[in-house]
Amino acid sequence: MTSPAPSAAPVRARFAPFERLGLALVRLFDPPMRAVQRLVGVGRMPYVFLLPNALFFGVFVFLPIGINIVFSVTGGTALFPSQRPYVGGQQYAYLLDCGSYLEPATCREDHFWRGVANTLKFTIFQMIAMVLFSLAAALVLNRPIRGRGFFRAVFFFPVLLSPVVVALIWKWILQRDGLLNAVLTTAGGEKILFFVDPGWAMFWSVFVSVWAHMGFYTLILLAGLQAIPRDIYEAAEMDGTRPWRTLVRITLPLLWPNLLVVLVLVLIRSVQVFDEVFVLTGGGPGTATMMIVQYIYTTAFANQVQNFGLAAAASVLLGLVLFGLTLLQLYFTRRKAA
Amino acid sequence: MTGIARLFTARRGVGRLHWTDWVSYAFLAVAVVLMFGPVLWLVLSSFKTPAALLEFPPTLAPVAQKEVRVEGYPQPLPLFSVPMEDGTVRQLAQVRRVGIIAQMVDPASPAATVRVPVDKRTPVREVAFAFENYIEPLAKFDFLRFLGNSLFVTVVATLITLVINSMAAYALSVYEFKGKSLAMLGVIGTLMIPITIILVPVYLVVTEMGLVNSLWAVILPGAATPTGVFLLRQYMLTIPRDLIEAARMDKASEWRIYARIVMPLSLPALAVLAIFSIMWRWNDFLWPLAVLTKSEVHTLQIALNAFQGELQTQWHYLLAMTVVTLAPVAIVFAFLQRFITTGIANTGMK
Amino acid sequence: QTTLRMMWYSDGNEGEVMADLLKRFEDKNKDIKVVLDNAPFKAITETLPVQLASGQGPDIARITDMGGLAPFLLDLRPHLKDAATFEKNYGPFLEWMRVPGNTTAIPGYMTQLTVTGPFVNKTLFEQAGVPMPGPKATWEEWAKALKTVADKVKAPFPLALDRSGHRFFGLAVSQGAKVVDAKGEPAVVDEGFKRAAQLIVDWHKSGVMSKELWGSVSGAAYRGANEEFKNAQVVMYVSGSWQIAQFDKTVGDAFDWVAVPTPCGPANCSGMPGGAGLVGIKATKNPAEVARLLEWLASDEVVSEFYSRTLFVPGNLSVAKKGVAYPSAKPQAAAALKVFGEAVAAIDPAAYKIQGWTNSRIVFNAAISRIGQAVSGETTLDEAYKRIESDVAQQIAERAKKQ
Amino acid sequence: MAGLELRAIRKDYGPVAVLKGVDLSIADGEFVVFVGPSGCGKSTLLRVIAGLETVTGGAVTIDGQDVTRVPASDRGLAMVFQSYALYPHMSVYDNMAFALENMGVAKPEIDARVRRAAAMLRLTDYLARKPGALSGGQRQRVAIGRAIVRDPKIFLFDEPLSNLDAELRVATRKELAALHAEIGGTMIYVTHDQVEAMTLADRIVVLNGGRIEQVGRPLDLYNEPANLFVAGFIGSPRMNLLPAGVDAVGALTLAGRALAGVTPGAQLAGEAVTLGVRPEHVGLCAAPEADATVAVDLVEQLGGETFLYASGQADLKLTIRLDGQVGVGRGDILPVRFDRARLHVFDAAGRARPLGLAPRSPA
Amino acid sequence: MAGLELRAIRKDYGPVAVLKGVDLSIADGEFVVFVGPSGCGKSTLLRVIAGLETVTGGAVTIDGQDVTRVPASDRGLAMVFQSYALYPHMSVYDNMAFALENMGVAKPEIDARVRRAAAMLRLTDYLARKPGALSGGQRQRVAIGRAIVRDPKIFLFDEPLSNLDAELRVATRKELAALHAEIGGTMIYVTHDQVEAMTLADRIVVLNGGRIEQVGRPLDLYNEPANLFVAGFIGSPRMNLLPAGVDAVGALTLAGRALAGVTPGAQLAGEAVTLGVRPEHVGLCAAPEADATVAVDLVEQLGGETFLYASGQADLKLTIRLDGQVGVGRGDILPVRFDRARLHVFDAAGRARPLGLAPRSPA
Ligand SMILES: Nc1ncnc2c1ncn2[C@@H]1O[C@H](COP(=O)(O)OP(=O)(O)OP(=O)(O)O)[C@@H](O)[C@H]1O
Ligand SMILES: Nc1ncnc2c1ncn2[C@@H]1O[C@H](COP(=O)(O)OP(=O)(O)OP(=O)(O)O)[C@@H](O)[C@H]1O
Ligand SMILES: [Mg+2]
Ligand SMILES: [Mg+2]
Repeated sequence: MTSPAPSAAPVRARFAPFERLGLALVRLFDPPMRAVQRLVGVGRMPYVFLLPNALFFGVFVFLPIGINIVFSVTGGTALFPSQRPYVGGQQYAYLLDCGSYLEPATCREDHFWRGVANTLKFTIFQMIAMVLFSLAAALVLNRPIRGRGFFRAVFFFPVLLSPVVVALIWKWILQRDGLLNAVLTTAGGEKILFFVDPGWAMFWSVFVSVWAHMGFYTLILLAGLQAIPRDIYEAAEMDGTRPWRTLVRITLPLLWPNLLVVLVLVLIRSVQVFDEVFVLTGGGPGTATMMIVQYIYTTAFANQVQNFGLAAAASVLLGLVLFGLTLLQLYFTRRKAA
Repeated sequence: MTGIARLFTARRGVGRLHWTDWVSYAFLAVAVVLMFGPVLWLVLSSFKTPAALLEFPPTLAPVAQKEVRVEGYPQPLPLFSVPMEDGTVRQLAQVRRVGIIAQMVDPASPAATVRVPVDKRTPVREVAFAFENYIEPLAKFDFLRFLGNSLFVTVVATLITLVINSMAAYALSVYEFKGKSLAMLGVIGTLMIPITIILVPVYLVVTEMGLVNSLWAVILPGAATPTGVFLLRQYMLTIPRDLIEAARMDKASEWRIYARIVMPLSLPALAVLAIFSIMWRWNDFLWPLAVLTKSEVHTLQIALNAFQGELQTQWHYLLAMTVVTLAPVAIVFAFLQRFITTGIANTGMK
Repeated sequence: QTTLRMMWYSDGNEGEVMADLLKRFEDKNKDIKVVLDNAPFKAITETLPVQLASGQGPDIARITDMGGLAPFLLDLRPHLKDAATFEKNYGPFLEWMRVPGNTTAIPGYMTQLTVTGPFVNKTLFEQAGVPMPGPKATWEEWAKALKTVADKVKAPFPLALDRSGHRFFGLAVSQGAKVVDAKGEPAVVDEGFKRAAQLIVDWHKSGVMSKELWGSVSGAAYRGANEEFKNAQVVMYVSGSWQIAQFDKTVGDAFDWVAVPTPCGPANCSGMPGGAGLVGIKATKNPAEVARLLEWLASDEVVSEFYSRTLFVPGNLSVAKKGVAYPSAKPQAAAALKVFGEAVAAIDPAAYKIQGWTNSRIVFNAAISRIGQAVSGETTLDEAYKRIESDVAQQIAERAKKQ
Repeated sequence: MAGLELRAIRKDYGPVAVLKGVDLSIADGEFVVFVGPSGCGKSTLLRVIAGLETVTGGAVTIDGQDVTRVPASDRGLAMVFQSYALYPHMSVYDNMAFALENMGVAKPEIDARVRRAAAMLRLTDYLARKPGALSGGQRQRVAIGRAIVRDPKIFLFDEPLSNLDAELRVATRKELAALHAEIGGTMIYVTHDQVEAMTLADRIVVLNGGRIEQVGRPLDLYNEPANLFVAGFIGSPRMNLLPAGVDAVGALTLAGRALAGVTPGAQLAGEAVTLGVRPEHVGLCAAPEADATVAVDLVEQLGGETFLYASGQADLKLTIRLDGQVGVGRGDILPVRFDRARLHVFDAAGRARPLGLAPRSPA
Repeated sequence: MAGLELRAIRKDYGPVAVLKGVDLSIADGEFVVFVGPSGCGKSTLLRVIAGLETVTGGAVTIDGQDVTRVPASDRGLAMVFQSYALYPHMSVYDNMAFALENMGVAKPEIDARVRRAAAMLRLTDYLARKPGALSGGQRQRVAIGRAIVRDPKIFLFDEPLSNLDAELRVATRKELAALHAEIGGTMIYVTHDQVEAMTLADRIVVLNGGRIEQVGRPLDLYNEPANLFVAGFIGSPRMNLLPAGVDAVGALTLAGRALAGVTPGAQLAGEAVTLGVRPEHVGLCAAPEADATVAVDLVEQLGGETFLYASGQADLKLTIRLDGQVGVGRGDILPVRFDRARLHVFDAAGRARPLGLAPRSPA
């Protein structure tokens, strides 16, 4: 294993003043930390290092999750848990009251289930599209082409835009009188009302998500491709392998660990998707692109009655699903490590 | 099929360009248009006047109708080109329009009025950047203060995030200790909680701590990011154990190993986290909106979104201000982008 | 010196005008400093309620959901110099700001009265050679005329009606919808309501309306047709008085646009009133100063300057009676303002009642959300009616849950 | 004085015992080399000494002080890692100075020490470079330099040359020997390279399966391996180990024939033993004198020497080393004779048994 | 028949010429080894033959057919990579079967061929394993197996043993020799290891700086290096190369003194030459007979042999190889004599010059 130093080296020159500052800080903290180390012993130092992060985590993540659970078993519009009446599993019962779980329209809270169904649909489409496109991009970028760094940046930079900006840009392009329709009409076509057709709305939701995030996944796959030793390809060539077989029998199997990572990350991100799609389609037409997180957000904030209890119950259910996915991922990474 | 495969597998770039090379360059060209186009479009649009923004079909470059001053009329008059009955095309200034008939004059000889059906005239336009989209809002509010707040939040929060996340990642990557798996489970479990769904409880916590309307209310809650811990830990796992043992043999304290060995070697991953953190903080909107009500602590994102009213969105300002907020992210990206590959590659969850 | 914080959102230039006025106030009242906190509208609807619920928030805020936030509002009456005049000028609107049962509180004043109403692209009518229906024409007559015009001039939107509960109920009230019964209980889905909903759905089917507004977003999301109107693709745009300033600026003289009186239904020819109120917040530490400021801002002279400079329809009865001059408006805008000013008189009491009812927004949201689904074909209208009733019932019940 | 004393060191990883009781004394200034097959616990033992592993049992004493529970950073030892473990982000100077800074040594003193070490190791020109910009040999010297500046009680080396190519390895080996001669510290050195062990060590420790098989001076191990394991392990190509027997009168028999003049003694009579003879102690001879007759399977002509791989009756496999170039081909039948003075006999338990021959002396 | 013919092969990387015109004929069934210093172009030449690199000039002919423009996958050669380049996600069986599948060979035929190769290489028990679960030596055998199942015209090996540890290397080397004896294909083998080259090759090709220095049978190169480069490169430890002169009568002078009995001839008279003598051809002698007297700097006792590193007057540095164990210590002064029959003289241009001595023959 080579250490990551070479890439770090040139930076040091540029950051020289920062480095001096950093060294001063290190020196400043050294005596107290040494004292701590003497006090607790080397074996307990990891707890010391974990402490600050754990504090923040506890206060701003775990405690709120706890409060959320309290919210989910209480009702009313009051904000302070102490002022909220206990309603037991009523919120959950309300959410889960369905004629048939396959048919959102039969549920009492049909919007929740429509959100679930839409999220599921979105997740599946987006996973397929994301993997295909980022794989294609990674494969092309892995070729010995000129200006690879530039193209890598091209794919990556949308990752840096905020979801709202991304959605705004595309909404601007896709609207009735937007750029795309202008192009279509100049090409002699008809204007298409993308946000009126449920199919198109879902399509563009997925498209915009892929547009915005594929750079990240492309890099993960590219890293995987570059880690495949060149000589394996040469061996395949000596073995008389045709290109298509090389792709299917050599490249893809060897890329599998990275593909798995991409799949899991895309899965998790798509379950969480919200602002991007919300700003783009507003969840419409009808409720065709209303995602589960949008449901939660609307229930808790956007409605006149800010129904924290119901929203919390929905988020706890979502949390359970996400936790399941987490365990799945852990299982896979463990297996990979083994 | 084979051709397509070759596109993805051929590895020799020497000699003539194979047709697959052309295809991959075409792919990349499309990518450049598709990736850059929208943002370029945004930037161009941000220089359009409100009227031009709404126009269909839209023009690529920001254009505005040319106006001329004509003797005898106090206001500048809009200029149109009009085909005359004799077949010539003249440029006329419109005095007024009544129904479907426009009264027009030739700027050269303002005495004679010409009556033209409205659908015969086409506006004469020129490229004009509506810089006022930028200048007006920036002048209207205390831009520097909001910028300062945003910078403070971004920088301080990123620093805190980098320090505490890297400390935790260090503990989780270098040591074996009781409760390590539990801590990892906590990190990975919360990795997947979208902040949106715990907004209200966090608001409660922050209120109870008395932090409302303080920039710390924006800085502190997101400081301990599970993503950051995870990313850094994965990277630190690739640092050879030998180095840490060598440092121990060199009588370094654990703190020094962290600060002098592990941190510098994690620079690429730290840079990636820094980029992400800067991006999150800079673009953060919903949360600051909830906890910052006083305008002296408003961040740029809140201030800029003040152009979204109940009934109207002032698009020309909104687009311009969106471009303004993009600029710093672009600069940071340009500065740190070469780390991104190594950083992400090595955190590629190996 | 006391500092007051005013949370403010803007649709147009009203923030600047207010800043101006505040400066003047501060010059006159050296002991009070007012900070204007400009915020996005989202902050007013989504985060302000949370802040208020937790005891935080500004001293003064410009809000639209006055009924919903009524419990958090300050009663200025004890601190006012001349409560009677205040009540006289803002009487009908004060009810909107009070908790049910309270008849005396004076929480603030109206920075703006909005009235829903239609704008017509007169040029399109002229080009099509179709005469415009007269002042008392019905919705159906208009619809027919609009469709004819649109077909002739190939405009994709014969009729555009904002996707907004407020605008929908403009139509519904004219069809006889009451929403709330005499006891203050919800009675949303009545005959008038059904007629209006049916009209909307029918119009979409027959092409009078385009699905782009009602059929393209979900929930209670707002969707207007400003761009389309500006591009002369809409023959009649049912929106409201607040559009005038915007059209004045963006349409220019591309075509002639006029405001016309709201079309009539079987019940009346009313639009929906609405608007934004500037109110004091109960949690303030300086109620007297808040009252002093609001009383000054609400005074006839100051408020008419405000209306005049912002091109708002006055929400002050005596100012309205006197009439407001709009020197900065072009002739088309001035004419439109006049039409809307007159429309205020045509507003039906039922409309005032709906607007003032605490739960009106629950109803608005439910109606829009469900009718939107019906328009997009996701459900039937009958199904939508059921859902609307259960949505409303559930939310009102949740609101009623107290410890 | 920096002596080291290991007493009954045991180390388990969970259920796996890696070190099974190691006792060893190392004197001040001694150069001790650990050898043994891969996985036998060499590195583990070194890391136990360093303090990087905690022991399961036993005690480590340095200079008479029990340091068994003292953490690595406080033992005052220096270690040169197989991978060198240079800090890639620090210059050569900083790499060497790091430990001194940690100890709180004053700046000028650090400078003096680093420059002295650099001069000794011919690194002065490279002080400003990062390790990434150095050749393998230079890195190796930096790793040593990092150890020297601290003036440690004991140097520990874990296969420090195994990353170098053959030529550099030979050169660096010579430098290490010179260095030890110059600074004379106590050095403990792990290697799997025969030549390094033979040429560098004052004493070699042969480890096998977590135990010490033999400790001794290089030529002693070569000439008088205490057991079969050491006999087979030390020397390259390895010693020929031939199954043999002892007849009733105590004479050695090979493939049923008595080997004239070799009498392990009557106490082994009737037992199966192993006869050990190094390739260089097998010589060609006239047929009548032959101890065995073998057919050549493979000839390796290296120019300066020739290896014959041959086989005889009863599965007899012999490696024969001859000087210079030999005109022997595959399939040739050769009578061979073993150098009587250089034979080794091991009993069934693998222990070396005296042969009662005249004492050996260097040629 | 699978002969190979390289004609004027040139290869540039941009402005850098790596191969500068290589001509070589390799006969069917021959085992040819390429040696040369690092970076001399060995791998490049091999890859040119394989078709993995395009040439800048020249032609490659296999079996009389010009294949210069034929891509690697169609040349029908097999290559064993230094890193083995086994497909890590396929079992040993699949690794070996992959090429056959590519060729569209029928399943039963594939199975038969793979099993035969596996049996030959003693891999039958590991056929189901992934490469990750194999030892270095086993991997190496899989890499070879992958090559032999295809029954290629020519085998190419690029330093196939360099990843193995010393012991495994020796063992695998022997296996390779046996394999060649068994299947008898044409083999081209790149190595930087002296011993491999000497023991495996039918002919050795010495490359230097992109050119061939000498081609010949191993012992011919060892005994009669054509030039200074080959002399220094072949043999380990390397030949002692001493600056010498030729006096007016054509006799060799070393450090000013004539070396009795060595007369490169009058045509070199007055020129500076280099005297080459291998470490094993330097012997200790009585003082009067000495060609030089040197002081010992370092003694390396390897048990079976001893290396002395010594220096004498006028910067004379000598490596001396002695058999067995020698009682010589550092600082000892030794008179030494060169074996007259084994001396080499190179002129100023580095070319070997005949010495006019009696012809040599293997001992
Ligand atoms: N952390 C560990 N957990 C379990 N077993 C271990 C661990 N570290 C080492 N071992 C085992 O201990 C034994 C000794 O390992 P060690 O590294 O000391 O061997 P070594 O003699 O240095 O071998 P090499 O010559 O290959 O370096 C090996 O069998 C190894 O598998
Ligand atoms: N792709 C390339 N671009 C430029 N130069 C190259 C390239 N590949 C090899 N070289 C150069 O060509 C020369 C010969 O390389 P080659 O790999 O053939 O050497 P080698 O003899 O195999 O060396 P080694 O023994 O180290 O493997 C080297 O100097 C190398 O730097
Ligand atoms: Mg080891
Ligand atoms: Mg090579």
